[in-house]
Amino acid sequence: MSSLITKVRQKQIAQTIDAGNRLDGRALTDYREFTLEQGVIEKAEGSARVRLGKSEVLVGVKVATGEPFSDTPNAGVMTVNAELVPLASPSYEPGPPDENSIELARIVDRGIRESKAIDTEKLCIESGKKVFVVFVDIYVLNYDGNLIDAAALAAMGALLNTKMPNYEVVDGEVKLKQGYTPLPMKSHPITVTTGKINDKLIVDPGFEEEQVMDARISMAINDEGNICAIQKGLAGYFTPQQIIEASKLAQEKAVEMRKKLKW
Amino acid sequence: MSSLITKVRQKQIAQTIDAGNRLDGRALTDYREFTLEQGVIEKAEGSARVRLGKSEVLVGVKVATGEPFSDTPNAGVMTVNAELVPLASPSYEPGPPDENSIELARIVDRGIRESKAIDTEKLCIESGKKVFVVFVDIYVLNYDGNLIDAAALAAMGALLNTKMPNYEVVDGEVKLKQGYTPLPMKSHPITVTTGKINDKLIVDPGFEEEQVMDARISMAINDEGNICAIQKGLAGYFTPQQIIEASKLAQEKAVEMRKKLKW
Amino acid sequence: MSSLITKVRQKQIAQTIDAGNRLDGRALTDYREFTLEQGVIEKAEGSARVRLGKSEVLVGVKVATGEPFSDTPNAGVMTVNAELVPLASPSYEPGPPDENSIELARIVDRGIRESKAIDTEKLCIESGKKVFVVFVDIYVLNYDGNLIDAAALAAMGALLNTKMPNYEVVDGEVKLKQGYTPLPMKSHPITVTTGKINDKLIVDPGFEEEQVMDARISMAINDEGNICAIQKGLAGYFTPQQIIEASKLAQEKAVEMRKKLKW
Amino acid sequence: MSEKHEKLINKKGIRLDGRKADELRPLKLEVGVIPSADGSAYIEHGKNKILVGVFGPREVHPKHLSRPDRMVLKCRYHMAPFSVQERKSPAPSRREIELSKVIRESLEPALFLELYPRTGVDVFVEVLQADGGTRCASITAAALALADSGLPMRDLVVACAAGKVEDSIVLDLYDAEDKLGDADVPVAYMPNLNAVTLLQMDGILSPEEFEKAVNMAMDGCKQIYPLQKEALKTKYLKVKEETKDEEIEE
Amino acid sequence: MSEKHEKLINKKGIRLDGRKADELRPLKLEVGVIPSADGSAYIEHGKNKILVGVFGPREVHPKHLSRPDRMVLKCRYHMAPFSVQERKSPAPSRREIELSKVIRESLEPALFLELYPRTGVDVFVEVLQADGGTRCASITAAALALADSGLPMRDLVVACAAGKVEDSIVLDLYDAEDKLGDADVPVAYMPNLNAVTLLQMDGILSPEEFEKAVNMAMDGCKQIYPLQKEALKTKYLKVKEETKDEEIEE
Amino acid sequence: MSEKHEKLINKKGIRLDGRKADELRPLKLEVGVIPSADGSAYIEHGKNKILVGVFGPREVHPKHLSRPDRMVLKCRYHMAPFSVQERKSPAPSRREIELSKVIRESLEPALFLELYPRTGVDVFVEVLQADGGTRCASITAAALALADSGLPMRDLVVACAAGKVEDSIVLDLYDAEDKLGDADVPVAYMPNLNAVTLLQMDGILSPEEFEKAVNMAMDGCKQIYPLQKEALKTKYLKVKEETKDEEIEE
Repeated sequence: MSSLITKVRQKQIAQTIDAGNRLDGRALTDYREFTLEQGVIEKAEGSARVRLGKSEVLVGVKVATGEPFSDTPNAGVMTVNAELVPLASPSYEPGPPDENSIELARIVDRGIRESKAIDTEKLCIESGKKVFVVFVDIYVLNYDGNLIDAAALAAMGALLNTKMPNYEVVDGEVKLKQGYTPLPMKSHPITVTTGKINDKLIVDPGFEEEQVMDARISMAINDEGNICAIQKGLAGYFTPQQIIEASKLAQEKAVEMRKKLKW
Repeated sequence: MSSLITKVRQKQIAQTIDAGNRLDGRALTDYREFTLEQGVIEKAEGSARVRLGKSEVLVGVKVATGEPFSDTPNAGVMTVNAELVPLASPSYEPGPPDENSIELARIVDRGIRESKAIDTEKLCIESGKKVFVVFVDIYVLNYDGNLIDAAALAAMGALLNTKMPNYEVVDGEVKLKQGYTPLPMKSHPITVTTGKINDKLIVDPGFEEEQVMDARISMAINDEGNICAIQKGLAGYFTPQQIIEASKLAQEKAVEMRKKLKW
Repeated sequence: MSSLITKVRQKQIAQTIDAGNRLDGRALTDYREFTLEQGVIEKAEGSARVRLGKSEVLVGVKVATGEPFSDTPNAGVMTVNAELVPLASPSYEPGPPDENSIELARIVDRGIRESKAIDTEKLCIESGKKVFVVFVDIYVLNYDGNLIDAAALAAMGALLNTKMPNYEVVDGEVKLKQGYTPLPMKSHPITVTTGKINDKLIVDPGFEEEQVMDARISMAINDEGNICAIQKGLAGYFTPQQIIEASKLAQEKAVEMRKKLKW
Repeated sequence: MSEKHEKLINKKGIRLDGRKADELRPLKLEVGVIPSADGSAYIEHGKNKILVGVFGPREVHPKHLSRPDRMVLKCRYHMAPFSVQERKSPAPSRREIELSKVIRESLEPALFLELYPRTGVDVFVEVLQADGGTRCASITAAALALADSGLPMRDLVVACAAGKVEDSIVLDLYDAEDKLGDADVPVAYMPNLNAVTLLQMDGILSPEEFEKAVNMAMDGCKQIYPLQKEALKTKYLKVKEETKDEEIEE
Repeated sequence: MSEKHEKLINKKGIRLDGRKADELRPLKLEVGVIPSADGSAYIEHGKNKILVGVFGPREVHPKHLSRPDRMVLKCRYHMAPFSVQERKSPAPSRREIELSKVIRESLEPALFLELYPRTGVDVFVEVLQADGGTRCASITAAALALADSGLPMRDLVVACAAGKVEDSIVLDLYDAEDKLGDADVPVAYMPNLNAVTLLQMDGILSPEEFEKAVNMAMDGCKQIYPLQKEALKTKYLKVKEETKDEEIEE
Repeated sequence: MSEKHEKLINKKGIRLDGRKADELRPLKLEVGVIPSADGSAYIEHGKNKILVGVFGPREVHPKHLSRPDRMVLKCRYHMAPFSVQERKSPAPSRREIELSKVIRESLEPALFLELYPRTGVDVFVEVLQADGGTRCASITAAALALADSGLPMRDLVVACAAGKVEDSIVLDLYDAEDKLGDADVPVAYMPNLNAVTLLQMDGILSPEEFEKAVNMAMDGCKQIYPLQKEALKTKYLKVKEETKDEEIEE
């Protein structure tokens, strides 16, 4: 993707960061403004849209019934899928998910799964036979950098907005009843991504910064400030010291965001 | 496909039509001769071959048992599939169905489905559990223009030729019995395609005419002369008046063909 | 694949064989040294590695439960799959199986199936409902010629090494019990491939010989010396006399190999 | 198009959602909504929510698909997995492939393809929520996105369906009417050129009913047409203001 | 190749379909049956009905598959979904991929590939109805289609199987014999060159039985060979007559 | 990462497989094991058995993926169908696609990509048997295979995981610990450059536990590093001897 901006612009970005500043005026550790709107797709069981800078991610949640995995017969199933919708960037192409969209989906999945955000045991209808299946579909509608954080946030926003149909089991058949219950949620992970450019760490990289970024590290932080998922990405490296530093930045930013989100 | 004939030939075709004639001697609203042979594939439950000009389409019907759709628990299932078999034209390629074969299958499907040609309720074996599934496979064996009409005709010919196995249900299991029953049919739609070349309407376009055609409109007409499916195709347009005209041509031609077919 | 060695080298190979010799010092009807190691993948139910010259083939066997085919309700199921793993040759590419790997799998499958090597009736758990399914996965780890014989040998080696879990059926459910039983085997086919170069027959062609080979014929020979599967390959031909000759070579070599293998 | 349940139209001729027979659903059109696209538009047509992005003219991939004498228009109509009642697999269905084709063919007559030889333009349609009539709403929005991209056009293309519900010809069917009604006739139209660029039909109509439905659909198109123009104007007013702001800042 | 049911051969050595052990099924061969193809043929071999079309020599797609020193022959053996008892998915099965390969390799020895460098020839085989022995019938027809396309050939390729049914070696197995019999040996052969270009075997045969079966299959090939030539001649007589007609008309 | 069964660590701090908390599983490393590859290595890390082959620098297919200013590194991490408890389909899973990406990104910092513009290097990782920690073992072996291919490298990359099992931070988790433990932190590291090139985490760790785990994983890497060097040396000693033998023969 390094060809999306000119070499001159790349140099300018790197030099500004070297000097401790960013082209959009942020400090190195500033997060951009973001908004979270929930319930934007009325027909889905849950949905949310996040705008982070000009990045825009929509997540829809559908709930269906299905079979549990054989090693967790009492737990509902969650699957996360991500699409880099081709209208979101001139560099995205239609087709089956590529490594970038698969990685995005798996990072978001990991943050939710490892933090035990969904109380999946409450999604069991009949042990070993029937459980609720929660489909989390990430739809990237505009690419302006740091899709990981935006997608993780939108996914949590959509899950917190999700209503499951009430039901009763009659003769082994699931019958839907009137009304809805919120999806049982236990935890509220927030994912924070830190990038490295010219050996400097920056929080929440924007589109242009991503074009010159050496490496990134994304950390999901739960309500207690513990780390529940990490992904280092891109073809660069971090020193061990930078990793500890990135971990501290993630903690701080998660606290700030949690306050704003009232989670 | 505009490269299949020369520019000179294209011009010649257009000019002839402009003058109210066609290169093969037909009037603008003449349909070509066609033949319908039924029962050509003995091992299939139903089959028919249509020759329309040099276009040749073979349709085979297979009947199996399967599950109904959840929203129509008492109805059998029909699926239509079309293959532009690569031996039928130098421009066809092997591989999964492309947009042209998918459109062809869906137009034929629509004509049969919307006219309620098959009495699908009679294909129900056990409500919500087991029904007959009718596979209609369209096989284009030579391309000489107007495959839509030829395929629609061959599909109806094959369905009218289809024999379902007799059966009884013993302890919830379907057991085949001796003998066959014809597939229950209620209606006999006939599809007629009209093309537009240089603002003139022509019926039943041939191969070369299709290379210069601006737009086409296909209409399925049922026994009562009502319209039961329409598809406009290609990158041109029709005026509202031309659409009404095409609808009248379709009615007329369907009556002529119905007479010939004794449907 | 003819471009894998130079024209000069091709000529040299052909001339040597014309003179009744082979570049690696073998006589035309000599088989290369081979080794068979069993149980190399402890976690698989069965496994074996064959080294034939520098060709290396690993076969792993997994046993699962599944449904029988409707026409053989009392028989277990065997499926053979082959992968020309891309690290085995610069000419192999990752991706779905191509015609070469499919042919390889089907030749090995045929030798095992037609010789009735596995007593599939003993793999039936509940007639028509549940049987053992034996997955034979051929993994080519280095390509140095005559993969067919090496793969067939490794597959038999792996099957002879396969342990099925003991089980009992309780209320229609399969419950695994302590211990293992060997897979029930009835026959020990050995496959021998003969190549044709400049009208001369050679046994067990090596990598370079395969680059100039006109045709090959592979024959599976069972314990009684009967033929139980044949595949002629490549774009050349054999005279009827050469086929009889190849059949005799296959008999002889199978006896030699059987002695060495103590099968 | 099967059995009836509840009455879809009451004795006064009012439909379940409160509309009269010839009344459109509420429409909201926005232009220039995707910063990364060369042109874009968003439509809410009833409960349909559809986003369209346009890229190009640009190089065609793979190259052998480019044409020496004209631009190649490609179109992908795609439904989000959460846009419908039962989650839809993201892989393109046969229905989506057919609709991509007819939507493309409904837009091509509006473009001067021969002006941009060897190039390609991509139209990406994403249905975020579906409630009947998505192909028409997609075309209405796609024409706006193409205009927004700056491509010269013969006319805007605008689309609307009419159909038959409980013996009445009605305009602009929503999901339940589409499923329980007797016929649906989606029409795409270029009002200034009086040209129909998409016409399909499901169901059964007499020739008279068909003619009535086509006319009603075209009337619907003519009502939407000024909303399209308005949406374009709003975008350009906005752009103008932003430019002005920038000038002031400088 | 498993358990026996009804007797397939009676005491007099007559098979269920009335044939003797060394008797072929009825054959019908036609050449030049697909107007759009460069060469084509149709075969009915017993109840097998198979159509073959040939295109080329033409450009190879994708280009990197072309060869600087010879023509590339491609072959697709494909079964129509309705050709067999249970509907077959149109996607190519592993069996079809293998048969495409061995059919191609059975035809290549008959062609002068080096005469047409950088080009490709496609052979498309469509099995419309299958009744045992489709690969052999496909080869017999494909050789005719190649000849019909005008490509020079060393010889026609003709194919036939023999096998073992209830302890007898018999010629040209049909579906039930193939399924219930003990062995099947399909052979493709160029009679003039005495060259075997396809040989496969399923089942168990002693070396003596195998030799007998191969010889019987080659005898079958030799019986079909004149029918191939006849079919070609008929086509060319027909072409000649048509040309004469045209001359008369002029 | 769910419920506990049997105790995985006993009172004396010894794990079920007999190891102490900070002890590695047995390792075996071999270089140059695939004659057809340009570079190769084999690793047994506990019960993991992994083979890596490297090809290149060579032409990139398809061409448009090549880069004018640097080499393109491609990596495929693939599990043999028989490598795990339940047979794995050979088609690449989403997990395998993700791991291919992170493994590639863990190796790239060690290479001088800009030295080989317009070329490609392929790293093929085949997991023959899996027992927890395959991504780390793959990286350790892949770095060896790259070195074996002769590509200049900034440093070897070596990988190892640490994690949390029953309240202890432990080194190099095997399958059962991975599944029943509380967290797993795989780390890839270039010891000479003090650079972490892969870092992932599953599970829940406090910041202090995380720091401890990363340090323990890097210590594990530092223990494996000399084994890598040893394996390379062994290969080159072997090559040297073979060359000597040849000289003697001559």
